[in-house]
Amino acid sequence: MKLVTIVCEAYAKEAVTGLLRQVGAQGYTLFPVEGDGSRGKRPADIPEFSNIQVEVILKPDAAERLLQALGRDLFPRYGMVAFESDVRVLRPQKF
Amino acid sequence: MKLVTIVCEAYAKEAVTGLLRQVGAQGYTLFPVEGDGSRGKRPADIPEFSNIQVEVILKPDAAERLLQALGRDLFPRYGMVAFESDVRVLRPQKF
Amino acid sequence: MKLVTIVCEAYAKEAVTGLLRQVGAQGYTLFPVEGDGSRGKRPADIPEFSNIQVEVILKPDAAERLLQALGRDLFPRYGMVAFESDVRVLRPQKF
Amino acid sequence: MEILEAIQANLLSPAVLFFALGLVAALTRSDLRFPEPLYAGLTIYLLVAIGFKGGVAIAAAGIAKVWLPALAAMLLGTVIPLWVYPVLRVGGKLSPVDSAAIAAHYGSVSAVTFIAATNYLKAINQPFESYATAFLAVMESPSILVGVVLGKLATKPSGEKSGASLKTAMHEALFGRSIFLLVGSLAVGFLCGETGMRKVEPFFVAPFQGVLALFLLEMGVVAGRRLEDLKKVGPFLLGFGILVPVLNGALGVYLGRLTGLELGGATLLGVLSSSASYIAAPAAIRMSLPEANPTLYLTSSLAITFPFNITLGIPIYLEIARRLYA
Amino acid sequence: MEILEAIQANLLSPAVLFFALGLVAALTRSDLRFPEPLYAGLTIYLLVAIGFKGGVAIAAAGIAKVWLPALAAMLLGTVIPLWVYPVLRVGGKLSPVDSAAIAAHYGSVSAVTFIAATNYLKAINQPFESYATAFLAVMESPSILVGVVLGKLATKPSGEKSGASLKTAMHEALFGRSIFLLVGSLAVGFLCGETGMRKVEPFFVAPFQGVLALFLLEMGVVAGRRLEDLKKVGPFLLGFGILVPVLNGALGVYLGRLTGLELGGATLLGVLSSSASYIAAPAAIRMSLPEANPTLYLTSSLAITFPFNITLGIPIYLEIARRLYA
Amino acid sequence: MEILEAIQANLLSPAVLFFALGLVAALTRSDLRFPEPLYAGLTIYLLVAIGFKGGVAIAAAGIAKVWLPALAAMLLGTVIPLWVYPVLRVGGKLSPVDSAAIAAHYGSVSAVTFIAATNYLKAINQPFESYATAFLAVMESPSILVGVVLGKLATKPSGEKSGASLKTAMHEALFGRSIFLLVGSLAVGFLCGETGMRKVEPFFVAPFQGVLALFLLEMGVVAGRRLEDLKKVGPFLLGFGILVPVLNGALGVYLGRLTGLELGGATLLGVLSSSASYIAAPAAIRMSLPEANPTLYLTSSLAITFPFNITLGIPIYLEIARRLYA
Ligand SMILES: Nc1ncnc2c1ncn2[C@@H]1O[C@H](COP(=O)(O)O)[C@@H](O)[C@H]1O
Ligand SMILES: Nc1ncnc2c1ncn2[C@@H]1O[C@H](COP(=O)(O)O)[C@@H](O)[C@H]1O
Ligand SMILES: Nc1ncnc2c1ncn2[C@@H]1O[C@H](COP(=O)(O)O)[C@@H](O)[C@H]1O
Ligand code: NA
Ligand code: NA
Ligand code: NA
Repeated sequence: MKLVTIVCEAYAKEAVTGLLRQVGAQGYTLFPVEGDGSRGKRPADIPEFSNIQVEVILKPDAAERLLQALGRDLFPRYGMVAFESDVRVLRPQKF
Repeated sequence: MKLVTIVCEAYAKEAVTGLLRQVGAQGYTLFPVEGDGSRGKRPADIPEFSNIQVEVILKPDAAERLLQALGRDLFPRYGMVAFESDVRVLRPQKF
Repeated sequence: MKLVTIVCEAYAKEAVTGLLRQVGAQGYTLFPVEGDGSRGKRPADIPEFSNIQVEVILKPDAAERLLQALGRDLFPRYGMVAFESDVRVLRPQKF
Repeated sequence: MEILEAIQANLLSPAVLFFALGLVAALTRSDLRFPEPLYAGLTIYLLVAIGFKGGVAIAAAGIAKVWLPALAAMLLGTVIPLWVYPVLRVGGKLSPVDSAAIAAHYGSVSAVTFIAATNYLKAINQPFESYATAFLAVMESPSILVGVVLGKLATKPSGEKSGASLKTAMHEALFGRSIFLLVGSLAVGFLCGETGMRKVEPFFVAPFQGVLALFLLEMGVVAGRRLEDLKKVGPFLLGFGILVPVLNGALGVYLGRLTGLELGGATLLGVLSSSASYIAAPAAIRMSLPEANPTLYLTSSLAITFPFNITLGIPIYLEIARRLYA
Repeated sequence: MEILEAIQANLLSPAVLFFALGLVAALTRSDLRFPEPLYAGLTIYLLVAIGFKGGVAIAAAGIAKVWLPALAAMLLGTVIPLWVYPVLRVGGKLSPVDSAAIAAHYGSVSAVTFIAATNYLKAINQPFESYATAFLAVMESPSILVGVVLGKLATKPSGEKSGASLKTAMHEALFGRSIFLLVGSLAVGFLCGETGMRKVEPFFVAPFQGVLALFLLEMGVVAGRRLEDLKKVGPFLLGFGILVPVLNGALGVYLGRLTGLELGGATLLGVLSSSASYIAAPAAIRMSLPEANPTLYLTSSLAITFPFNITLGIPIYLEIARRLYA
Repeated sequence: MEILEAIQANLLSPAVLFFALGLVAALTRSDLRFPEPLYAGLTIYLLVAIGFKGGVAIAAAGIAKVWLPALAAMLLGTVIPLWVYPVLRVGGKLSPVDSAAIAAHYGSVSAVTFIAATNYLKAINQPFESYATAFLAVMESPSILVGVVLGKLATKPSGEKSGASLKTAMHEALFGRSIFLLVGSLAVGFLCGETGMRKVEPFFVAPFQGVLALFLLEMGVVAGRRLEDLKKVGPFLLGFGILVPVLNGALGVYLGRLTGLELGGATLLGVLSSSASYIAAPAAIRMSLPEANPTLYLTSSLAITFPFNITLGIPIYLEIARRLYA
């Protein structure tokens, strides 16, 4: 199973979770983070400049679809970083 | 070394950290998260519906014991997701 | 690509982010966490006893340099845990 | 018709209107929501303020006046889950553990409903015993313990485990955040008395109604999000969540009169009986009876009984009291 | 010279001085910063309080008095982005989508600037129509919608997608957190009237100015961090961010007079026209026109126009009104 | 016996009782705890309010009256770590860097202790110079710098590195959150004067004592969790944490008298001398002397000296002042 982690500006939340649904994710986990990157500091004290981190467990093919859709549709528009790693989940049938 | 990540409802906190002690974890890290899953949205604005994410570094056998105990004792009772991944830690003797 | 995760006391923030810059990281993500470990509970309600988790994506060699510098300079001084894992990132050229 | 006017006065109060606004926010999918620390801060403020005021009032009135109705309140907290449980089992055909969990919620109390009731009484110039907070304080825990015992008896007694979770329930019911704050602040207020009150009045008393209004805005959002679950819980719990509170309310008013309370105090005891917990009980039940389905008890207490009580219930219990005292 | 005195009175108010202190904190790299929930809590408080007061004021004044200037406010919100857009395109040589985004911000309004202006008028004993909050409430959305349409027309119309993001913008502009809170609280205040006001006054009215001062401390930090970006946006936007507000301010004052407002109310309509949104508009624009560069619209509204308005702008618009009404 | 009455009056104040309630919460393992943003918000409020009031008071009294005792306060801040350091080294057999760290804490000040003392004086109608906040403001930093230098001299001077961390300490000591807020708000209050005060009084003055009480509830929880560590720090630090404050308190009162303060002001200078920092100093020391063991300095300042001072210390320093001024 794959864990895809997405760090993006808070305003991209709807766009990202919408995409998750589209590629077939059964759920996700999300929390506010603070960041620094090519677009400068995002200090997480006001919503206008804050980031979120989204974590989602997916089947490998769904993860692939997600990353591709992210790269195609959202990366050009939002400050964002995404990566995938291998995980072993309990109850894999859930995802 | 293994990193086990557990996302669960906040009320399961005592149960989860108790289990960690039992399987021999030397510490853990924990933070509030918001989630969506088979039991619906958990929006993290009131404690009655909020989630936490627990991260713990363990020796492989302890990780195995942890996952099994989770699956047996806590999964039937609480909204919960758990997964394991491989990590390389600094000062492995600490864990 | 490598993901290095550092959990440390909040006061080490400047020291850690300074080190990230030195080893060539292009950005990082950071959030407050609560913890338990050899130095006791860190309950995250007042800044004097709270932890942060720092996540950074790096090239393998930079990750190596970061871990070594952490082990040499910061581990003796601050309560801290650090580990590395393999990730596949979108747009690897960014890091 | 007095009762209609009373209801209207309640519906047009800032607190209830802000609650309605929160419902609208949830239903129109506005992104309005309070961050958790703000919710926690408001809860702490409300519990501490109401507890402190209650403690000062007890000190002024003297324990002699308070103990008998307080005992009645504890009795109510113990009896309500016992009569509610079979109704849920037989009438609602709910499982033993779900019935026990819901029973625990309805025997326990909602501090916010109580606070809204005191504000309402103040607004219409109906005097009441301000030491009534004592009843709120003693009435939260007993029902939780009764409910957990009921639930444990119902599920197979797995010895050790069961004892452990009864202990958890006990600790939660006595030292859980909300009960601890309420009882502790009551004790502080009792020890400080009027002298202490004068110092903190501009913080704990003057802005209180406004804070409540703001808090109910968020409660509206929270309850509103639960409205979808009404379908899941079915018509039985819908009826239950409105009728049982009215019966408990009448019972409370009656016992209040029996134990010598004035009209205002009896109304408040009625409000307490009728209200269902949605802070202390869910925490304790989730930890001690995790097999119980939270959708059932949260939806009925939060999305049915709570809105009913703060809009229609409170004026109804006052009317019941008025007829009883007429 | 009256205008200099007026400016001095404003500069020495706690609100403006705390704003300056926040700027200093950002510039000296102090680690001072408010946690997000505190920022959110203060924003909620300010919007609810101002909305509620406005609603009570409308109820007192009657809709008959309010509707005409409110219409004028909506007109301003629609017209401003239309005249500002070509200025940005031609004068600033900015891309269509960036121009549309900035135009949306300047047609919309800054609630905090409005609040600071009412405090200022109160401080110098200049009476004003307190139902002016209604103008604030109706003036936030139109410009956002106009801006999004301008931006969509400018970029290639990709059919379906474009419709979807117009819908997003619409929802954001009407149900986004800040507008929802403001309009909703206005409605609540309108329904409660004076009776309701008396209950929540110690929370929503008395501490209001102090809360604003504290909030502006954080706004100073936020604006201060943006100061570095002034280089990135270049001299055109710097001039734009000061001159356009003054023109819009004069326009607002003038329209206020035309629609029968008194001197105070006309000043406030001027302040609204001149102010640029930095809460509602960025949220809506970021979601509906993600191609637009946030550095441009955030820096100009937050680091140029906002500080200008709360220090010099407000007294200037008052002076304009004074001359017009002389 | 006057002193016993004075102590009793203090112990029965809401602030101290809520502190005790917090201790009880920690000891009974209640899950009561404030979320970090609430803690941060209360800290910001208290520092801004006390600074602002102090600034207004300085403006009213005139710098001429303030500078001499303020100089004495700075002197105290510099001298205390110097005499305390050898006591820790020789008497406590602590390492140089730990001794330096603890010395820094005891030379610096606790704003909350100071605030509790002003509330106490107000409660018993003991007048005091309200510009005393100026002493609080100037007394936080010097001792931190002295302590860091002591610590650096003690550890091997690794050139460059050492200079860097002295710079860190300097920046932390001058621009760290708490000092920045206090000094900045003092400056704002000074510039605003009475006119500004009138606007923000209902927020910064009236609810102040209540907010302090609520804050001390959380401080009780925090201190209570540290109580376990008392075993780790041993009997020497336990005695140190009570005796040294009393000596420093007497010293402060005496210097206050010397520099022309009245009884109330001298008491406050005594309170400041005696108090140990637990906000500004830990932050600066942790970053500049990370080799020092936080358990030692945090436990002694937070779990020993702080509770001692706000319960017994404050009335004792007042009694010392009374005898000196008799
Ligand atoms: N190398 C990195 N490691 C971890 N997080 C990063 C990294 N670069 C960027 N981020 C996160 O991604 C967000 C957007 O990145 P950017 O578009 O580069 O500003 C930043 O605010 C960070 O939170
Ligand atoms: N596929 C997933 N990826 C990441 N987190 C998930 C996923 N499914 C569920 N979760 C998290 O686990 C919690 C409980 O899941 P559930 O029991 O399915 O409601 C959710 O609230 C999420 O925070
Ligand atoms: N085994 C572990 N797994 C995950 N996090 C840990 C572990 N041990 C320690 N930590 C984190 O690292 C922090 C510092 O650890 P320590 O220095 O052992 O107190 C703790 O407060 C935890 O947040
Ligand atoms: Na009840
Ligand atoms: Na405008
Ligand atoms: Na001191």
